[in-house]
Amino acid sequence: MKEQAAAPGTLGFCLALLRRQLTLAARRPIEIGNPLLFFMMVVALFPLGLGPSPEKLAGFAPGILWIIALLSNLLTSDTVFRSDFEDGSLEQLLLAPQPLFLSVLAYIAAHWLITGLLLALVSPVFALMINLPAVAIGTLVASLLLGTAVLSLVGGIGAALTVGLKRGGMLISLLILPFYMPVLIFGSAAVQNAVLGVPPGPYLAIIAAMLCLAVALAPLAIAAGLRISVDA
Amino acid sequence: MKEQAAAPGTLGFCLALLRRQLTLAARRPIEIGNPLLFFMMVVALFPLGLGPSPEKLAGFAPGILWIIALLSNLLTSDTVFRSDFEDGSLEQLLLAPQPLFLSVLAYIAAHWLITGLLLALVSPVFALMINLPAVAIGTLVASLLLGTAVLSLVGGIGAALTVGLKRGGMLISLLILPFYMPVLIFGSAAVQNAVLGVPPGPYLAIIAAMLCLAVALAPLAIAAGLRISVDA
Amino acid sequence: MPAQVPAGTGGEALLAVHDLCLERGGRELFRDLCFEVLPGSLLQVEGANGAGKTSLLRILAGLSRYGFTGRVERRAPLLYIGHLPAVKALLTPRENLAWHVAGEAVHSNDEIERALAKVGLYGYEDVSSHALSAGQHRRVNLARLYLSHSPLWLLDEPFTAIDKGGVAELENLLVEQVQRGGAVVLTSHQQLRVACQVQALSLTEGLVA
Amino acid sequence: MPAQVPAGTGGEALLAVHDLCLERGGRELFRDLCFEVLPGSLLQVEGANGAGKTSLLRILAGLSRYGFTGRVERRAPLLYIGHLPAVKALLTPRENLAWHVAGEAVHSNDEIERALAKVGLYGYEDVSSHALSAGQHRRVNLARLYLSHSPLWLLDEPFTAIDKGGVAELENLLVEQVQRGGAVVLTSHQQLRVACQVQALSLTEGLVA
Amino acid sequence: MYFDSVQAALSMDGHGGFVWSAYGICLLVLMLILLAPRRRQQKFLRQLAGEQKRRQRGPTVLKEGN
Amino acid sequence: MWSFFHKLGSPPWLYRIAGTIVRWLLPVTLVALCVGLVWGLLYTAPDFRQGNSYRIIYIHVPAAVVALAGYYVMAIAGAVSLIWKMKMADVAMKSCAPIGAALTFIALVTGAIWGKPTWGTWWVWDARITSMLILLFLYLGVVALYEAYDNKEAAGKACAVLTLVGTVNIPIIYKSVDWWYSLHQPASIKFTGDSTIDPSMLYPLLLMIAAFYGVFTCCLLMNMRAEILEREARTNWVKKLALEYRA
Ligand code: HEM
Ligand SMILES: Nc1ncnc2c1ncn2[C@@H]1O[C@H](COP(=O)(O)OP(=O)(O)OP(=O)(O)O)[C@@H](O)[C@H]1O
Ligand SMILES: Nc1ncnc2c1ncn2[C@@H]1O[C@H](COP(=O)(O)OP(=O)(O)OP(=O)(O)O)[C@@H](O)[C@H]1O
Ligand SMILES: [Mg+2]
Ligand SMILES: [Mg+2]
Repeated sequence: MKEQAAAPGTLGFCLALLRRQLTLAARRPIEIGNPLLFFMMVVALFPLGLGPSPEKLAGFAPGILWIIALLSNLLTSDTVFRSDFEDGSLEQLLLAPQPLFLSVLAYIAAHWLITGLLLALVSPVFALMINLPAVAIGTLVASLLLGTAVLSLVGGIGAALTVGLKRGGMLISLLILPFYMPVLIFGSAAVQNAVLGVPPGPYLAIIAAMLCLAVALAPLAIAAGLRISVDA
Repeated sequence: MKEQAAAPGTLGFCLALLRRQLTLAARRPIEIGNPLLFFMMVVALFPLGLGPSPEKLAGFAPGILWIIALLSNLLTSDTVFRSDFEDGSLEQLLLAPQPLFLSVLAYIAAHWLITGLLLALVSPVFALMINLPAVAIGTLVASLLLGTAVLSLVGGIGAALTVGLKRGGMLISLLILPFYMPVLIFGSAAVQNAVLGVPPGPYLAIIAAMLCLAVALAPLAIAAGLRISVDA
Repeated sequence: MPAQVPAGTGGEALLAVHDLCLERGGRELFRDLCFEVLPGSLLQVEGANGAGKTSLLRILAGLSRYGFTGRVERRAPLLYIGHLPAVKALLTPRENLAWHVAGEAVHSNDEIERALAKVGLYGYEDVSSHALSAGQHRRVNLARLYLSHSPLWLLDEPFTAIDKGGVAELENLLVEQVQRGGAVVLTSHQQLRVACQVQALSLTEGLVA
Repeated sequence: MPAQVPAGTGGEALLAVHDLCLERGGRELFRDLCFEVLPGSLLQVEGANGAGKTSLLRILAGLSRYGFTGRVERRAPLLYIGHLPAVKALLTPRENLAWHVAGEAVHSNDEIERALAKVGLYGYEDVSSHALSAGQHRRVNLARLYLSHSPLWLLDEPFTAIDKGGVAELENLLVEQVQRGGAVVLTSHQQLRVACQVQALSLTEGLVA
Repeated sequence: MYFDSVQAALSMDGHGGFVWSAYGICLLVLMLILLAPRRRQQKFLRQLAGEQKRRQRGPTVLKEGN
Repeated sequence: MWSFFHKLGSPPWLYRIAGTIVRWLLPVTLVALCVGLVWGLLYTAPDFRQGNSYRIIYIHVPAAVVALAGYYVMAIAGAVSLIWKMKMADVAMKSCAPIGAALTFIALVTGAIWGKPTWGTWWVWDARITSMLILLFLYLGVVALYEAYDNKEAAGKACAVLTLVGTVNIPIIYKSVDWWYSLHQPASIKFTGDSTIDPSMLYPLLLMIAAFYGVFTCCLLMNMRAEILEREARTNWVKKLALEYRA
């Protein structure tokens, strides 16, 4: 028997996974730009549907921005594990000696980096386009940064549970939208308050608390979901 | 050589395709219910995100309903040809002796029946949920019936062009959202006018004209797109 | 490597290929390929992994339409079976055949049952296809061969995932098709054991191994 | 049909199976299966399409965790290769191996290049994997065998889409693994031509054909 | 020249920031699109020339060199 | 006549002729651009209502005009490529998209910068502005689709289909956006200078429009040259060119 090479450490493995996922995304730079463009186009849909009057739009801006961020996350969540499931990588991941809890976290982190983080960083541009008052922009970015992380984690649960189904496409929205709602409510409330001049700190704190909870629990649910999906 | 059995007539073939697609959808009833649930949830998101004042909502109801219908169509368009591409059915379709123009139409018709038609039929419920005045409901249903057909046809073009790509998910929205915009404008304007008591006939007529144009031209583009995708 | 394959038994060619050249990924896969497929001939395309067998078959079928030079004349309806099974997991084998997208012919229920029984799927007609094993899944697709009236078959590795018994039956079927005046072009890494003449077209370029 | 397979060469069993029964789709696939896989043994699971080979291997690997009765003891790290290649089309072969999700070991760039060369992919290290042919695609996955230090290999139809030369090399590799005290459990519809003893486990229930 | 001094030209009665930044962004983008094809072409030619060089020197040298 | 078309389809000929055109057009364009810029920035009198901020017009309008025209060039090239299967039309079409997107971007950004001092806001949902934004999406769609395909020949075909669909749709989109705007509110914001534009402002503007057309043409031709080389990498004339490049 060859002397047994030790399996790579958990941290190293997770970093390799993260790098793999980011490389996959970067192979098609278009995939990274897409959520942003999607964001911009849906921003453009609202004036077209609701009328271009600036005051009206401004009133709705926090809600609209948050709803779009949510949709854009929803749309991409489905793909987190799908391609890995389809080409058999997911089975292999389940067989890996490293703890699934952490590998799953690497997948979610990659997803958040290429959707949530980018979205939060460019959101000020879109905010200006639909006349969100400039004072609220800081809060918007902060709430998106925290909130999209929660969304990615929760979306991962839905993705894990539906990945084994032949066409999971919209089922996922059904499963995870209810969990998205609290994030949406507090996120848009934070921005709304910032517009009105009320300090948005408490709302942001609530979202941060949700994030802590999600980081602790969602990977467990995701790991369980993946095991079930691969087995089905 | 066996005597050669004639290939089935074009009409028979298209009907078989239609039946196949509808059966596939019916095999997962959740898939049919999903766009509706999605619609309902997003309707529920708006009051959450925008604040529940009824008058405000009523003014925006036509636009909101149309935007959601559009998004729900956008989300499902991507899947029209994808599974057929992945399991090789699409290649076989291209090799069939029947004209591709018509077979493609069968696919789109099936997509419209299970998204657009159903959505239009249940939309009155959602309309009432966000306080759309009752007089406009007839117009809403009519505009959705016509409009979603255009959306399905146009969405099919995007789906055909991106089906061969490894991860087309969001690219399709970038490609087709600009083409969705006129439908959105006229659709929501028709409903808006019905709310204001202006007869919405002309707007509906414009959407119907777009539908005629789309029925005549979109299948050509879709067929060309499919041939390219299978070849790439 | 210009290749020249001698023709089959007789009659007008079902497929004629003139001066076909293909380059992919910077390597020339074949050059100046000229051959005809006559009724009653069985042509096996040989070559190592990556030699260009699949690429050639897709060009012959008309699925690849650019990237190559040369001319392919298709003079008869053809049936193509590729790497992908074209079997919908959500439909039963019966439905898969009845509503097949290749639109070759309308088959009666009886014909379909008989074809499925011949590929060893008797009793599985109405099971959802995703509950079939890998080989059974491919067999659903192969049942099309028992239903087909197309004179020309293009088969890309039809024996994949099929057990020994299945391979033997399939070989018999190929012989039948040849004997009734049809023609078969196939690729396979296995040696054919058939009771008729097999022409070979070998694509030598391949893995560098 | 209770099956009892005699054990391999020596040492403690890498895998022990007790009273395994499985029923799928209303058919009993196997019953009271008891066997051990000892170091130095090569076990070929045989059976027609649909006999339950894949189902068995997935149970052994631990991927299927319910629906069966009986007990499986895994006493050593294992490497499982299934029907799906687990090769990402967007990554190059090199990246696919370097960042493989199975997390077996960290491989140096040299090791990876050597493994790829051994499966005949010299020169293809940095080509995008979707530009590989069907067989080359599978070979990327098989390169993992050259890198693996796992004592137990579970291989589900490893020869699919591989050409004759490739099959011969793979067979040599299996013999090596057995000789250095590892064990291999594999399914295949082809007869193995190896220079070591092959145990057979045949699942007789299968197609009714 | 319309402006009296460089100072005036820079400030443009308070609108200088807008005007100059607009012109700056415009020039930057124009430069990018004018230079991009040239860079791309040269990179490609260099790569192709290198490839030919390697091929001429033969496969034995290829492993050590480049 | 036919021989001309024949030549147009020949990559080496097109490569060479494009090179020649660029060689004399590029300097002329750059000079015009510099003259126009300095003229517009420093040598014209300010608008009596908007003051100095109106100087942005000398880049804003040319960019917008050329970006629009670019779409038609792209559409025509796409049609030619699909109908006559001319590979070089494919190349032209593909090369238009990024330039068009860049010019549209310039028009939008300079417009937004202009809006701040003039209207007090960076952005309004005006009909023309909205159409311009949609044009940006159309361009980006083509760029994105092209990049997403690995097989560049297939990518060209796919983009040609998309462009043609866009061409049928553009009038519909523009009309509907116009109409949407007039439905929702009487235009409270008007572009200045309907007819009042002074010749002293008009001449530099015309010069800048010409210069932008020049930039577009040069970029297009240079992009096409690069694209031709990459597509013809395996042919002898390109290999010879690479040898010369080394020497
Ligand atoms: C985000 C902001 C803006 C965008 C996207 C934009 C876009 C456009 C477009 C597309 C054109 C049309 C060119 C044509 O049709 O030939 C145009 C022309 C023009 N724009 Fe803007 N614009 C913006 C802001 C402004 C502002 C703030 C002003 C002045 C106060 C302005 C003044 C003009 C003028 C004077 C023209 C030429 C008018 C004509 O050719 O009829 N624009 N702009
Ligand atoms: N998801 C499923 N649900 C129900 N039954 C299934 C499912 N998957 C497979 N089966 C049944 O289990 C049996 C064994 O399948 P399995 O895939 O293990 O066969 P196999 O021996 O690997 O065959 P092959 O040689 O074709 O790969 C088959 O008869 C099949 O019909
Ligand atoms: N999409 C692609 N882009 C570029 N090159 C490709 C592409 N697909 C295949 N190739 C290359 O073309 C060659 C031939 O591939 P092809 O699939 O025809 O081989 P094959 O003979 O069918 O092999 P196998 O026995 O493995 O199925 C391979 O070397 C492969 O690298
Ligand atoms: Mg092949
Ligand atoms: Mg199996």
